Amino acid sequence: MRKLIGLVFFILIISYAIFPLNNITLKVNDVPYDDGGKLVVKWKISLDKEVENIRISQYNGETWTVKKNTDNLNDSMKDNSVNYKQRYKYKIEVFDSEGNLIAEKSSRSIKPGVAFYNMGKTAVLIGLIIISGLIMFFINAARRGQKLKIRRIPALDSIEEAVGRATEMGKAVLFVPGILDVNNPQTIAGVMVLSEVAFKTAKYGTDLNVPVSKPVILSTASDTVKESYLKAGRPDSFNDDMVNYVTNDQFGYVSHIDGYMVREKPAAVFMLGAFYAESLILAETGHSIGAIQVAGTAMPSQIPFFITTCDYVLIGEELYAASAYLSRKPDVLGALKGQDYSKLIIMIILVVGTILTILFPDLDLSQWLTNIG
Amino acid sequence: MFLRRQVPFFITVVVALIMIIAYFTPHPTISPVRNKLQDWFMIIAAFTMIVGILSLIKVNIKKIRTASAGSDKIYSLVTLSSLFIMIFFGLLPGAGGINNSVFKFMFNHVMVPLQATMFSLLAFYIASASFRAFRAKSTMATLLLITAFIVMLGRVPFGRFISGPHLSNITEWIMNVVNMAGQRAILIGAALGVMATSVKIVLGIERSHLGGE
Amino acid sequence: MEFIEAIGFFIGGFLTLFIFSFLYKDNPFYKFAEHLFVGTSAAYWLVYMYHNVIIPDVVKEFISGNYWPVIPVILGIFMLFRLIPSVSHFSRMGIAFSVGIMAGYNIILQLETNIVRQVGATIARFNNFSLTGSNAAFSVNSIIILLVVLSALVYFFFSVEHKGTIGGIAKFGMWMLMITFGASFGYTVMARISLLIGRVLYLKDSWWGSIEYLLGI
Amino acid sequence: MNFWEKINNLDRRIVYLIIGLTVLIPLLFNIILEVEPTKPVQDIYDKIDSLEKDDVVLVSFDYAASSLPELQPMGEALIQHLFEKDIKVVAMALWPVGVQLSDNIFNVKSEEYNKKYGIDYVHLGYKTGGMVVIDSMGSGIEDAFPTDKNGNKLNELKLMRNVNKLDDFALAISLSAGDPGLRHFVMVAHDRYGVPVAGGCTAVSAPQFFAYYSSGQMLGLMGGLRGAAEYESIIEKLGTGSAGMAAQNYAHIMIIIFIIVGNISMVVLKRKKK
Repeated sequence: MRKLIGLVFFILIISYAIFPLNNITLKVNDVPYDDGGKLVVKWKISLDKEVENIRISQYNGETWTVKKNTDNLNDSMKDNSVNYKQRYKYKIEVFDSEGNLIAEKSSRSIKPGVAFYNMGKTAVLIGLIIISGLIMFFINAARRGQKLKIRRIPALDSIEEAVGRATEMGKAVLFVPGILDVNNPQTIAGVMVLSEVAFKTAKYGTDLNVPVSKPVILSTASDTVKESYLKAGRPDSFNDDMVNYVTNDQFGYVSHIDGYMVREKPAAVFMLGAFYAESLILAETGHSIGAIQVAGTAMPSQIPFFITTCDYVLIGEELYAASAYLSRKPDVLGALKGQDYSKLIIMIILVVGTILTILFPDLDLSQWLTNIG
Repeated sequence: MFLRRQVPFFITVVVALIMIIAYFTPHPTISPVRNKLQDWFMIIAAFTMIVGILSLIKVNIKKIRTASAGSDKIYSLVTLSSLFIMIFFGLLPGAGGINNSVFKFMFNHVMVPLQATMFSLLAFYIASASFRAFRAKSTMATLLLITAFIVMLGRVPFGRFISGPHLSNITEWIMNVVNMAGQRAILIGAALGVMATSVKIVLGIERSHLGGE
Repeated sequence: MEFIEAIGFFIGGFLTLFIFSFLYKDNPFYKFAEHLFVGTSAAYWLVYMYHNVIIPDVVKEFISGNYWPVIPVILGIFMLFRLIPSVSHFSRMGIAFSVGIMAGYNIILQLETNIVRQVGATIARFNNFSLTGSNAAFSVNSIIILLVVLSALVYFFFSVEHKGTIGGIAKFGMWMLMITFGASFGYTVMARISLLIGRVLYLKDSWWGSIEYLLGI
Repeated sequence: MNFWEKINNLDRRIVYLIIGLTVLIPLLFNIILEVEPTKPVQDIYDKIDSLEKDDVVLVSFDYAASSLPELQPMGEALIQHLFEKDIKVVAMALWPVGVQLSDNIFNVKSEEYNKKYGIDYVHLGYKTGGMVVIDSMGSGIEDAFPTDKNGNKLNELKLMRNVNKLDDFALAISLSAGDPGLRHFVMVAHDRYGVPVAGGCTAVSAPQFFAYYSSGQMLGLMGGLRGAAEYESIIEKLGTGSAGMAAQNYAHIMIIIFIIVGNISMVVLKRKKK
């Protein structure tokens, strides 16, 4: 019995070798972990006749639409015109040089699957867990009384001096929270520093002027300043016009502030938040009236202009560390320590990643971090 | 108490979590939420513009009432009158908005020239900043000055006149290696700062933006 | 050049000169231009928001049956409650919502764009790393980039005093940052000049042209 | 106070005056600075020169008033060169203000070379959407621009009869101040539809576009005022680009002099104090 099976099997193999079967394989499968918007169609053709053109068309329940014309016998195609609500079928037609159909095959119908988690974003998820985990860990550590040091940031020590000088000269303090709204983190960081500055102007009884250029930050900033005046026990010296709306327009806002600076000659100018090209227009005018200028932004292109015109500059991350530095509240300082440890881990990843990439080039480690789905 | 503290904090946490989940989920009904909420912020900002405009009007009316010199009154009148004219023609039903001729005139011949000219003041301020600030006061300032000087010369025909291709090659190297790496470090640091700020807001540690009790 | 356009250029030219007069010193002409600018631009952006946000994203959506935007509209109206002191705390809902969007959106955007991709790009430079042959210069630059990124990051350490070896690395990091700032300053200095060229051409062609047209020369 | 002390704390208004004059004089008296053209600009000229009479070129005006000084002269030089060689032009804009800025060019140049609208040139107007607009033009121009700027149907315009898809254009040029603009034309018009793409950009964004030029995705590039002046000198029509080039060049030299003098005065005073 076994010999018989062996013989049949042997004949099959021989026939396959001598007469290549006219076979076309057409496979369709869903791209996993996506929003159901992509299907991959693979085909492999081995025919004895000479093939001129292969046409692949897609059936979406109502009509056939031609998706690709190719002469590549063994290839695949990504169809991203699909969506997760319908079923799709594909058909492949093979034509010879005279253009008549010599073979045809259609695939099974398939519904693109929808995933709830996009695997491509795993690197970002791990990063989120590590970094926010560290930040929360050190916040709790600080709450449980762990002593936390923070290095001196000269720009932030100068705030006390700047407000003091304005008080002596009986001049106002000007605070410019940048030209973007609360949907930009730099503006929020600027407002956090404003609450400290307002606390000092309340204590010393110095005039404070906070012109803003966006609507929502107007409400946020005036709530913050009112809160600081309350905390300083001087609710009566807070007046509504301290925080005033000028215009949404970048240069309209700057022309108003330049006019204010030259006329009222504030003794201290704070520019903390998001700035674009107008940074130098403000800082140069501030310099011309001899005010102490403390600036801070995370916009790399504008930092050089502040460095060449202001007395003190907060660079990038220093702007976000300002509120922790000034308030010295333990849990906020803990967050800073969490940031430092995250930096340490990033530096370790950089060094280890580099060494591994050099030693095992085909590992292609950087793919993990660069092609995010 | 409930309305002042718990509800706003609850809204911030829920919205932040929705935005984070929407990033990780490719599901077609959830992932567009991330951009949808950005549009919603613009709607809130659009309504809040009214509060802004009223603040502007109030400040200017106060200036008119309390201004000692007669001339100061005129300036605030200029602001208020141009404000009302533009709003009137801008919101005129039917022909209102961008294609209203008066509105277009004021945009093209008042606002655009003023914007372009304020922007062009930078040319003067760059010159005076270069003259005054570019002093080799400290080693830091010297480094900044020398690099700026090389990059400046590397991008100008005058530079090619002095040194042929060398200066622009050095500029190319400084921009693509040191400058790119420095900017990368600033971006990484700032990104950590943003993440810490967001975590503090979502945990309720940072509440100054919401004001007190 | 029609009559209206000539009047327009005529006004635009004088406003340009009013702004330039600020370079000498503050004067009534600049003050006038500034106050006109604030009034016109504040109104423009209000009208812009109405036509480009309220109409398409709210009115049209309601008409087409999608009532979701009612949520931001309510929050927007809560923001208007600031005008009435007794209920002004309602505006905190709108602020809380906006700040929630900022926190949620940016915690991920900054992590992906400015941390994961930047670290990945730095490491990716070491693919087919070789100190000899054609790739040598590229590889040497990769090492320099890695060192500059590491030392600049050390500068941003907060919970450690910049003393000793840490202090030394941080100082080197600061030097690299200074080179970075010098490079981007030098890079943009020259581009600012062309802004002034544009204004001088505007005065010479459009403004002067309009004066000649109006005087019938 | 000797000379160096005066220089050291020179009133900033003197600096403003000097820079102002350095820019004003060359522009007022039309002092021209001839610049010898570099290869990326020469390539654009050669490509347009190689086109035949009835080829159609797409020119997209993707900038606003603030980039006018650098990009408008490029537009003027290009349109003049295209009209001189009787090449048909289809204009469009991915930035709203681009429409009006391009109109200023077409009104002047169509009179100069008596070109008829609808036959020699057509303006499709502004469409929001950036890359999406170029992509939909790939399958059919009418999908992106059902009508031209003035609202008449495309098939009524004689020129548009044999131009209905993106790859019917012999060349696509984008004058771009940022996004959306030249980058999207390279990614879509060239990489996806194989249309040859050339472009003009502001000096600040030139380096990133040179990467596309060196990789061959773009056949030519005009960078900043210098690019405009180079093209003007090739077609021997020295206009605002070349005048601007002179002003820019002298202003650069002036800033370099400021820095040198500033530092000398500081060193001299420091030595005196010691």
